[in-house]
Amino acid sequence: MTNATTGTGLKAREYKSGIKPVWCPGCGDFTVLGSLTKALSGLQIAPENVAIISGIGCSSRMPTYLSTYGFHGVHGRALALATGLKVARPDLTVIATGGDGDGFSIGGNHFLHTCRRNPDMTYIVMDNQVYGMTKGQASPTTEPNWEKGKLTPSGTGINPFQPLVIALASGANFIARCSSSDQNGTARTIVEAIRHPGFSLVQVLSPCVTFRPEQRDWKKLVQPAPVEATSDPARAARRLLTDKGLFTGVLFKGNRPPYQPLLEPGIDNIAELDEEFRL
Amino acid sequence: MTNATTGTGLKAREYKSGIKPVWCPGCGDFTVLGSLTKALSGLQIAPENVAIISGIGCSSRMPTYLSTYGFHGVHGRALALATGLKVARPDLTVIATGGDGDGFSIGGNHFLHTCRRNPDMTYIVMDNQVYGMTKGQASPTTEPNWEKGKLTPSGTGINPFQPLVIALASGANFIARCSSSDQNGTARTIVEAIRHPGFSLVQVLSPCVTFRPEQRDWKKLVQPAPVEATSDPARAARRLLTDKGLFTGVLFKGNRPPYQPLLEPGIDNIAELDEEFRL
Amino acid sequence: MSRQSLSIALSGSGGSGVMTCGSMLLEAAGKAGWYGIMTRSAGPQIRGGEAAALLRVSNEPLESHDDSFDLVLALDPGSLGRFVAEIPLRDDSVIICDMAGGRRNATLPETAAREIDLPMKKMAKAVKGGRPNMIALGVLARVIGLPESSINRILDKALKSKGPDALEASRACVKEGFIAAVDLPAFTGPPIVAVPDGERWSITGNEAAGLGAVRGGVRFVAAYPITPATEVLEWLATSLPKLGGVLVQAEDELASINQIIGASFGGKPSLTATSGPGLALMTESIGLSVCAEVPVVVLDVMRCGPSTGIATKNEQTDLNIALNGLHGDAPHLVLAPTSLTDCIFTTQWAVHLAEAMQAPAIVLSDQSLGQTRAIVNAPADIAFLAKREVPEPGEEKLQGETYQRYAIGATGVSPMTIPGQPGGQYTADGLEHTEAGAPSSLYADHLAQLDKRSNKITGFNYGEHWADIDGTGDTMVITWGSACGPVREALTRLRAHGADIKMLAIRLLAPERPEDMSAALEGIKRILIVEQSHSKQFYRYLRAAYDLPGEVRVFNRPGPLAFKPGEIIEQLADWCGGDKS
Amino acid sequence: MSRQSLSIALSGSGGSGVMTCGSMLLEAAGKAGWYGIMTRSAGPQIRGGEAAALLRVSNEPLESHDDSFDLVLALDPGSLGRFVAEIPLRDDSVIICDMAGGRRNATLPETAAREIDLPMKKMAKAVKGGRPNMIALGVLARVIGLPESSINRILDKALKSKGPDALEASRACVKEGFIAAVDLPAFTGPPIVAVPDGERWSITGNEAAGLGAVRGGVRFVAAYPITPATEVLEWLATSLPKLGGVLVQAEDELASINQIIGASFGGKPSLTATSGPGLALMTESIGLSVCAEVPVVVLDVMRCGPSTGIATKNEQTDLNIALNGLHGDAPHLVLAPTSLTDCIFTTQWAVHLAEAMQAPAIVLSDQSLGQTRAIVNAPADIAFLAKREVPEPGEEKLQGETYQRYAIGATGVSPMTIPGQPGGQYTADGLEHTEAGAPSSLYADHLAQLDKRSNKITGFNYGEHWADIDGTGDTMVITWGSACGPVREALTRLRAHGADIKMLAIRLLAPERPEDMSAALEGIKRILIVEQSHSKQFYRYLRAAYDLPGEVRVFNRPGPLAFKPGEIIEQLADWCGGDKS
Ligand SMILES: Cc1ncc(C[n+]2csc(CCOP(=O)(O)OP(=O)(O)O)c2C)c(N)n1
Ligand SMILES: Cc1ncc(C[n+]2csc(CCOP(=O)(O)OP(=O)(O)O)c2C)c(N)n1
Ligand code: SF4
Ligand code: SF4
Ligand SMILES: [Mg+2]
Ligand SMILES: [Mg+2]
Repeated sequence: MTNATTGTGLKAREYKSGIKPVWCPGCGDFTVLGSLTKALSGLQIAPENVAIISGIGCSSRMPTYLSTYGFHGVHGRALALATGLKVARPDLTVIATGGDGDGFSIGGNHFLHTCRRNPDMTYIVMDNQVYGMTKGQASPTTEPNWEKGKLTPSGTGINPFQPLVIALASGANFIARCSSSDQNGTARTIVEAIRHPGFSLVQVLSPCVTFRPEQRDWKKLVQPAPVEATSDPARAARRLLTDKGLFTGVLFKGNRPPYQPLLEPGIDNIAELDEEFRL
Repeated sequence: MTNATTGTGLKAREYKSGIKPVWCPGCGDFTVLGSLTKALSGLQIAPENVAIISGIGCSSRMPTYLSTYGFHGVHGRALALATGLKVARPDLTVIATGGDGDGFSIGGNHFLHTCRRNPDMTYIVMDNQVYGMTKGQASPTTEPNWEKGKLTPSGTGINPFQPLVIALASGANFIARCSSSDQNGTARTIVEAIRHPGFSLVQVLSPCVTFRPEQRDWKKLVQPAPVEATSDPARAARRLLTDKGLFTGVLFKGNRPPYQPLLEPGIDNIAELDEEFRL
Repeated sequence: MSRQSLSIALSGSGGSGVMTCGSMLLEAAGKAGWYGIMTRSAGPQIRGGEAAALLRVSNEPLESHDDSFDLVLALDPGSLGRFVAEIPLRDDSVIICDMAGGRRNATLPETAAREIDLPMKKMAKAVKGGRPNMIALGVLARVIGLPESSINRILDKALKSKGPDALEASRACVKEGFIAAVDLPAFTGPPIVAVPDGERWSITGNEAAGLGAVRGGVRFVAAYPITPATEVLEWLATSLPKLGGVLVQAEDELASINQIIGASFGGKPSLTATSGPGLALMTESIGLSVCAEVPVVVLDVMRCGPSTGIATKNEQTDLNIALNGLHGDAPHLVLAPTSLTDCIFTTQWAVHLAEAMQAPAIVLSDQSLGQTRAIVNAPADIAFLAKREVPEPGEEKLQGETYQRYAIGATGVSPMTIPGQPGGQYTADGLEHTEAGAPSSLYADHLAQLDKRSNKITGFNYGEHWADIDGTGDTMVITWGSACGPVREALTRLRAHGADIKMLAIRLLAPERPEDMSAALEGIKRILIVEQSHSKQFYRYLRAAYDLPGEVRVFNRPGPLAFKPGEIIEQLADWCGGDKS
Repeated sequence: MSRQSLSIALSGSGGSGVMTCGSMLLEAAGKAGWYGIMTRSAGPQIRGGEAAALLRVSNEPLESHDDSFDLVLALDPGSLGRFVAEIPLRDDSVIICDMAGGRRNATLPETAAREIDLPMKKMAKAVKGGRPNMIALGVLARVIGLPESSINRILDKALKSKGPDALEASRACVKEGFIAAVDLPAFTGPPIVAVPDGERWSITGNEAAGLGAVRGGVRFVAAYPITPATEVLEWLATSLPKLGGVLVQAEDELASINQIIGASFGGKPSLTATSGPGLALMTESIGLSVCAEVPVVVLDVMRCGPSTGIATKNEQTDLNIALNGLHGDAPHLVLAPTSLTDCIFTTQWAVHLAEAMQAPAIVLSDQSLGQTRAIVNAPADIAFLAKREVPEPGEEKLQGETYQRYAIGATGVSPMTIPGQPGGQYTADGLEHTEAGAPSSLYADHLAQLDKRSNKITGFNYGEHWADIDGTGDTMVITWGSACGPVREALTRLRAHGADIKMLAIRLLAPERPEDMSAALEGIKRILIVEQSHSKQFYRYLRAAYDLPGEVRVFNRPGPLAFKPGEIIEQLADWCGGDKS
């Protein structure tokens, strides 16, 4: 990995670990892996300065397949792990990856509060509207009338979770939607997301060919958003509340300053702390 | 409690348990307790058919002070407790009560998903923008520059959580804001909330006189919302995104059907289940 | 050569349909009158990796795989490699492999096992719409001596939805397989005695646990999916509505445990199912159910830990957290099924106990019990039903100022009102409280309620069910959960050779049963403890809870490698004079 | 009458300022050269309920309250009632009470204790801006023999911000108090020996734990507030930034534990502090830190359980969950401070151990240690520092295809790279893995990593610090945490009367130290185990871990009632020939 250790002239494939993914043949996550490595190579960040953080799920296997630092944590806590890392190590490029279940079901609270906190990191969610890893249950983004969910045989009957709207309402600073069917477009968006200060959410429609084979059609249904990204939350909200979830591209670019407590000592000798206790 | 067992002619005070609240003199929660008992008496629901469910916090002590059924659970889980109860016992009037920390910090994920699920219950949040019970830390609704928070001495520096916007974006069916300074108005709103089908959120600005004494001024700052409640999420969103958090009244009334799986047996003998296993 | 049971391993690459073939073979064996078990093993791939079906059939009920396999069939030469550790062979074992498309993966251990190349892919091509796994089905049926008729009955049932052509193709393949198998070495399996339809069941431990739950009275379930517990939930999701019950898929385990506590507070017997990581998230709220005295059942289908560990494999290492994972002094019930079918009884009993004592019960099943499919005798329905002590309307305790929800009383179990009951209003509380349920920080109230909560559980009459005890002698094997199967088979073999050994399979792990245990240990001089754990969790639990007499030996190892009867026999060899198997 | 230590209880209704009065009295005593402790007790009211300050001063360091109180001062007659259980009196005790505004709450126990009515409210009114609690300060100072000068130094310090009038008023009240006290019975306290400024500290156990953490190297803390751990966090929130560190207030405990794991993965020694309910929420992720081998320290300041229990009161009942609360086989460290000042050392040592072994360490402090304020000798700074084994850039292990993050090695501790180090990239994983960190479901890898994770902890050289052992003889008291204080005082008293008793205060609860323990138990014939738990958690732990010789007696009781030295002596009386106190 000699030249992987210098940030120069790195090809996309050099960001791959070489470990064979467990994904089903045809899974959208393969393409997302490609987009991510392309993006990193596009940015020419040395792999040792990147950390990919995830929870549990098919999509959450991502870190293992990259040659960067990685953390495959527990289910639903990727953003908390990533926040701790970023606050402690502002010098690193921190990217969280995962699925709709990991991020919006069990991980929903960290999603809310990470958007609020707005640390300078990127969150790539491979949304397949299902729990793939556990073999096909409905996820928060699943449509209410999907009757193949193994725990919801007559459909969930409940309002799908709208990740981008919630992200906006909570304070995320960059919001984009991509489709795994467009590997290069997704790569470009990831580059923008990483470059944009603060918390960037990239939702990638990434088909689960095993439990949601109909999602193969997404590539036909998605289309670039008709308008440019806005920085006005109210306008962005109106758009997101009306869009059918199939417009791709950057939808919101805010300008809130990222959360980053500065880490500079105010005293040079820790013994000074003893003073307050002395009688 | 003889006539408490029949739903007729019950006065507000008959909904009180008589246990002395632990609250500080002047705490806004006293008034909310009053509003709640007035509302119940207004609706003339027999106390045995009401269940007040809460988590942990000063505000979460509420159930103990009522003569209804109650559950004082663990921190952050009131809505999960309440959902289980309501789904299992649709015949009961279920009301969750709590604070901004209990509901929006540790309880944030249940808040999101209960709004989505939309069970027919009412959630009263006594928002004082602080953790009272643990003696004065910032909560999700605290303004970023409040420097008295004991764990955030230089302010949280992060975007306040907007409960009503998130509720709307997640699918809550009734959204209102009240001020504890208006006991009768709050009582009337609670009555409406209970009557409205689905999940009703009532945010009550309820001062913590001990750790946020400046909140005593809320009574001067709040004002009735200038417009009628809307049933159009997009319009409601625009309003909520712009309002300063001091407009009171019912702000949104949706018409999504509540979540309530029906509980009617399809078979009369449980032994029929054995059949699928027989060779 | 003839054996009293036959062990067959089937492997193939992803999509080759080995599981279908295995299941059909198992069902056919059942139809024919045999007992059997089948377990699945697969690589990390979600779909499309190598997979193996491990079968064993016999004319005696089975609870364990054998020490070695008689017959291995590989649909693809490359597919055997990853399973060698799980498929021990003997010199007289036979390997049938389709060598077409690759060299046979060389990593098989050195045995004289005979290898036969059978071109099943080629044979399947010859049949319109034919598939190699159906050829294999025919071959195996013939080799182990199953009548073609029994196979066809299964095909009819399985494929009727798929239409006549599919059925035809499969029947044809099976026939081809039968023909091809004629010149293969035949295994005379156990004698075939036909049994009337319906006398045998085909069921997994996870389905059994679900059945036990609803038989016990559970009508509300909230859960979040997790391997290997998901099948319990899938079964309940379709079965509960039939009974007027409901399963709610919750947003996480914190929600599921609290939803069932809420539903139970409302009077509905409630359960959730999960595995280690989910249980860990639930412990805070299980403590709430202890303190507020609201009954719930938490079924933990254990897998390899720590952390995410090996999600699809078996281990018995959630014993620590189940027994001691709650903060504070929090007495509760912990049970474990002692066999696959016992998942019905133990889960049903757990519901009964939880409701009777208004306390949480944790049931520790495991991946091996849960995901094994077995052909068993139709299990009896036991009378245990959820029965919660509820005050009669108008009972004295309801008169007077307030109802004493947490009245101490004689047994520690205080009648519990259900919302809707007039005059019975109270606030259930996780705060320490008075008998009336008012919060209290006084030592006297704390002590009184701690005594109440522990007395009601230690003083309860559990009868004989606390453990399965059989055999005699001064040597005892103590074990639990899925380890019971291989131990039972080992002891059966040893006893057949005259060894005198006692077995104790503990079903009720908490509370402890000091009197019952000392009675069981009466006269014991040597103890072998068997558990699937690296840190000896079960042994350490026994040390803390009981005085173990005489020489104590521990046979423990982590998952996923299952115990084999022969290994247990080795452990006991010097205690009962040489390997008797 | 003269005593070697004096115990004083001060009570008043909400807002009467008893705590201020108590703290000033304690500081003044410290300034004068005495040692002392002060604990607080209050009713359920968040603000405004009755409160009591319990003080004890001596010329010997103190770790426990005495068996009874010498002096009680009640600012309001009604305020004494709720604290009677905590304020045992003797016939020669004195009660000073302002009877104005109410009859003295009748619930005081029957003693001949002398009662004196002192109109402190009235006296305060006479002083412009005067307050009764400052009158009380003067009275008490005079009665226990503190020079007015020492009080005034404290007033100057405490009130300088409040301006000259406030100071004047307080000084005047104190003087009034001194005058009024002249005719009161005086207690000749221990001799007063002045000590140079700075030689004594005034500190709480929670502040001490915070100091130990930063001394150990902790620079990242994420936490969610909870009683009684919040003061640790408050101290760290202001202190960490001075050191270039940071405290993040997280949305919940799931976030705080994962944030510190993330920060530690990034190379920063990290800690969180919580109490039982929070610890319960963290166990799943503590398991991640075990499996991924990322060091973290979790400080649990224990309170009464189960569930929310009694949040403000002391108990030692999170031992079970700390030791056994993780799912799977998850070896980790569990430590407990053996005194208030030891909260510094034990927390600092925990950071060192966690970092050295790349494992989570749980430190069990408790409400009593954490919230007691004491005047102590300035504690030494110990050299223990976070030192994580990191591979040198260019070390072989970094060459070749991939860095072996989880290399087995000799000790089980494998050098851990920090993000940013070229060639050291790996994926930390909660899945079982190979030495290179690739996910694996193979038995061989699982076994190898389980061995690694347990060997690194059991094989470590902990030196003498695993326990505090003192005394000789064949009778031993084994205890831990806040129970150590009263035990030490009891043994000091008994030894003063010639009794020969050994004391073992265990600091390192996990891993177990079999050799060290058998050495300590050498020749022991009688063991008394003392713990604040209803279910005997500590005793059961000792049973599981060690063989306890001879006669074993357990003195256990739940919180919140603290142990008194006299009670320990009673337990030992028949073992050392009658009550020697
Ligand atoms: C605490 C916990 N609960 C449940 C699980 C089981 N589990 C693993 S992945 C997963 C859902 C994954 O869904 P998603 O995040 O959408 O990822 P996908 O597989 O669809 O890519 C669940 C429920 C777990 N590992 N841990
Ligand atoms: C799991 C857990 N974490 C933390 C706590 C401590 N705690 C109790 S109440 C509370 C916050 C209460 O704030 P809020 O909900 O706003 O109620 P308020 O007191 O302001 O009315 C916290 C952090 C707890 N009881 N349980
Ligand atoms: S199950 Fe679905 S999400 Fe998982 S790998 Fe297969 S296709 Fe992808
Ligand atoms: S602390 Fe604040 S919220 Fe709590 S009772 Fe007092 S005033 Fe009310
Ligand atoms: Mg998904
Ligand atoms: Mg609040």
